[in-house]
Amino acid sequence: MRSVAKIKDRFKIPGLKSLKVNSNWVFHFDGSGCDGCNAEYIACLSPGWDIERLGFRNTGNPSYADVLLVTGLLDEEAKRGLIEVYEQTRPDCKVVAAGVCACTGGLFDGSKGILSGADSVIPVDLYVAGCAVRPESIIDALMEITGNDTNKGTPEGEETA
Amino acid sequence: MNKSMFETTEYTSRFLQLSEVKDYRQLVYAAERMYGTGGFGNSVAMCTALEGAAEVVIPEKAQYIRTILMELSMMQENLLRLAAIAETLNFDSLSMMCWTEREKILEILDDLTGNRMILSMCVPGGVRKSLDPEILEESLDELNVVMQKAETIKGIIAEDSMVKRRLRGVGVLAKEAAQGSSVTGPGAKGSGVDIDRRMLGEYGAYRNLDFVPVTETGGDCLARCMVKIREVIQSGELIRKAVENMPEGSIRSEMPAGINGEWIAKIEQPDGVDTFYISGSGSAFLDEIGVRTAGESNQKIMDRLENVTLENEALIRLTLGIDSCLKER
Amino acid sequence: MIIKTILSVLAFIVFAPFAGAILTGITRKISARAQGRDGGDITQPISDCIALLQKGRGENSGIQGYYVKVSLFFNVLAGVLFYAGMDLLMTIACLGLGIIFMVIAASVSGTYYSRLGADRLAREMVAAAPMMFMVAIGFYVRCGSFDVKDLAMSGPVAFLPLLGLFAGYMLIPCGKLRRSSFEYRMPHAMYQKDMNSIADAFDRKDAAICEIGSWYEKTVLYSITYLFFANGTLLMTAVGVVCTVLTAVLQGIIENIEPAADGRRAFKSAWLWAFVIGIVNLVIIYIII
Amino acid sequence: MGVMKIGKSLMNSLFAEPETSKYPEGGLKLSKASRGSIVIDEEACTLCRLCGRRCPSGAIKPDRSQSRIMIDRMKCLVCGECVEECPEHALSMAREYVSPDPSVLVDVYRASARVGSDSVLQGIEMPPEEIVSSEEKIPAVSTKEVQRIKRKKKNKKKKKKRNKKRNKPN
Repeated sequence: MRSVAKIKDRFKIPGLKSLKVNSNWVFHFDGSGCDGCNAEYIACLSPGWDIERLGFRNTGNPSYADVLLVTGLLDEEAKRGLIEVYEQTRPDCKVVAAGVCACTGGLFDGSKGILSGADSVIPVDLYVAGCAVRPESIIDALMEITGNDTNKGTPEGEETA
Repeated sequence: MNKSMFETTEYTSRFLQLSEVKDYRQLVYAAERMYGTGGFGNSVAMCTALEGAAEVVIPEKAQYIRTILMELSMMQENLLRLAAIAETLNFDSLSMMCWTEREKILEILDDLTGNRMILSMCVPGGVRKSLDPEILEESLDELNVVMQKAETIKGIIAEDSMVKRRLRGVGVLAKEAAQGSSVTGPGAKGSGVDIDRRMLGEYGAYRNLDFVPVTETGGDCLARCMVKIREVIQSGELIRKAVENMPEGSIRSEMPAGINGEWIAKIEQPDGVDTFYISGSGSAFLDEIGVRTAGESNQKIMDRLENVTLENEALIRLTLGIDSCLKER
Repeated sequence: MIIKTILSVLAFIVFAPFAGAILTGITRKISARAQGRDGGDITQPISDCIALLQKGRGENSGIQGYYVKVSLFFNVLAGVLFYAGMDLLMTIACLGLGIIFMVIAASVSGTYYSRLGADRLAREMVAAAPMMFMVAIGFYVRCGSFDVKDLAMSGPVAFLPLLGLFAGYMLIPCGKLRRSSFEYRMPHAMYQKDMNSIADAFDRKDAAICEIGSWYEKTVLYSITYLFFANGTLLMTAVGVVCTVLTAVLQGIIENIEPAADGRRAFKSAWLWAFVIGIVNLVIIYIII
Repeated sequence: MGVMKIGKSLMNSLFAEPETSKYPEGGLKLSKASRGSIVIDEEACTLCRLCGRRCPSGAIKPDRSQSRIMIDRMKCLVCGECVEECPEHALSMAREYVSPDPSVLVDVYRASARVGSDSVLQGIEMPPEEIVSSEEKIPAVSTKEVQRIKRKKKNKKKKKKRNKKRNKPN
């Protein structure tokens, strides 16, 4: 393999790494929440919003993931599971905490056995607000964390009545 | 109302612990987040219990608004269950069809109340704000589109030979077994037992909307799925009736500072009947809260079903709506 | 002659993955559109695979990496034999070996879902085997030899007399290549949309190689459908190419027509269809033509 | 022959326009009643702390000592309870929702100089003191453990570099 690397350097052939490809893989970790944010992320995969057209792909293996999406209320079992999943992800895999319960524990912060948000377990890169987080803000977050930014949250054009 | 009736039910430890820190007004928001997709029903249950304990009668218009929003939230939850069932059968196109219909109903809820699933519209003593009449008219013809699509989905579930082969005769529950047990919702309606909390008219404007609960006689998974899709169509008609004869008037009545007394409220949810028991002794912080969700009461029926194999077990739990509600909040 | 075969073999090795990826992309796009979704663009499988390769090798690469590479080798070998004009039976045998090594790779990797997927893939292959050999026998009866050279260049078009075999071939590969035809996937959570049960426990690079292997396999299977139309003239090759694209579109639709049949019924129907239609068609050819 | 029952609707959805919304390009469609985020009119606010008492999740915290109001955007359920309770109508509901943020966004607003009376809070019952400050609140994972996880990921990278160096015959 080393000879191939040498040839590549001499003739400056753009290696596979430099190709900019629009395909990001998302791994969805759901704490034992009220299933609201979980249903909203699945709504993103369903025909209503369909993030597959934007190049995102849902995967079941954390080592493939570009983005680790954490939703729902985190308690003891979720903490063990989250740490185990986080250790399998790649070093430059970004973490997005979607929903008020995943960001700061929301309404149930301070309850017995409830962790106040995902940042008390793993380092989080982006927080998304909203109780039952809206699919628009999930798409905003995914687009922003993978580098292609959008018109964040500001309504464009006419607002429907 | 002796307390021993509730010794068997398992209190929600965290819900009870929350009630020490939050007064009854804030607890309605916690009740709403017991299971997010069908949250509005739980907030109506909690508010009915609070109003009952404080002997407060809420205005008629608030009852109508609650009925409309409850039927809309039941429609989207039933469609979510059907999408999950079609997912288990690997029937992706039917599952995606249910998701698109659910998306349309969520848009209506978003226009009416500002939020998609957890509406925070129901407050003790009535409703937070009244529904905008023009948006209500627009959403009615949007509902017609959803109702037609629900008819095609019903046709697919009823006649598709492969779906019938996978669903018929699976997890059969006889009518006598259903009557004798604590199963409610599609589990009971699927086997011909027509119990429906909405008929008693304790909450909402169901007294003036005459309707017959949906029942099927098969008793198996196919009958339960048919009950779910026929309930979606029935909710559409109920909403149209409620919108037509919605009275005018105030939407909220005064609630006392503290709750003195106890009350049980039972609300019909897409998976069954949710029971809320509250008791307070004059202060804003309640003493006793008991919650028995639909999933729990349906759980005890699993050993009375026939023809349950390892392969279909996940399917049966979905049609009965057993593991839909995670109570440990 | 030798240069022509070497050229066609080299063309296969270079262009087959892209052709297979585009066909997979067409199937994915059509099945998304049939569900009302606006699926990604046609070249999405290629960018997915490149994204996986860019991420380099993971930690749990174990022994399944070798089996996946061997399976890729046999899929490529099947294509090489086919485009070199050699024996059709050899190509089908190599395809079978490709799948066998994929099954071993999936069952070696140890997690529950990949073992489930391995069992599913093995059943699919056994269910599809009789139909494939029926097709080979059909070609042999029609023009006297198994070699792809003679089949491609011979006179009358093979589509009409072998119509039954063509329909059977359409159903079995569609059934075989359809992701969920025999799926026993038991979702522990009802929204578990991401368990595709074969490449799930693989390492990143092995999953990409497995994907490329499936592209090669898909091009070989589609070029067999192309063989039904080919008789050397330019017009028929164009018709053949159009028909292979149509089969990709058809698969996108067939995948959504009905839920997964439980294993036993789909297995019986595949064998029943293969023998009844195959024999009836062969008898017709033998007597009439 | 009910096998192809879904075929008809498959066909029309195949040729019809897909139902996905073109969200990032098509701009954000907000309904009139949309509850986006809470906005404060700093002049009208008299720091009477009624909103802090009514908030179900404790997201809005009026602070009299430094005369400021802090709204924790990542804890606010946008339920509208504080907008309703404010006697001075200083709070209102904006329609744009809070966009994703790399940090837990807490907006701090300067309240006006005049401080309102405490009479508003008279009728409100405060939660019993000893329960509010209950210690058995689960201590969050100490930052050391989070660092440990980060370090563990870094040594993995170093280990790879080391193996590369080791099996290179020099």
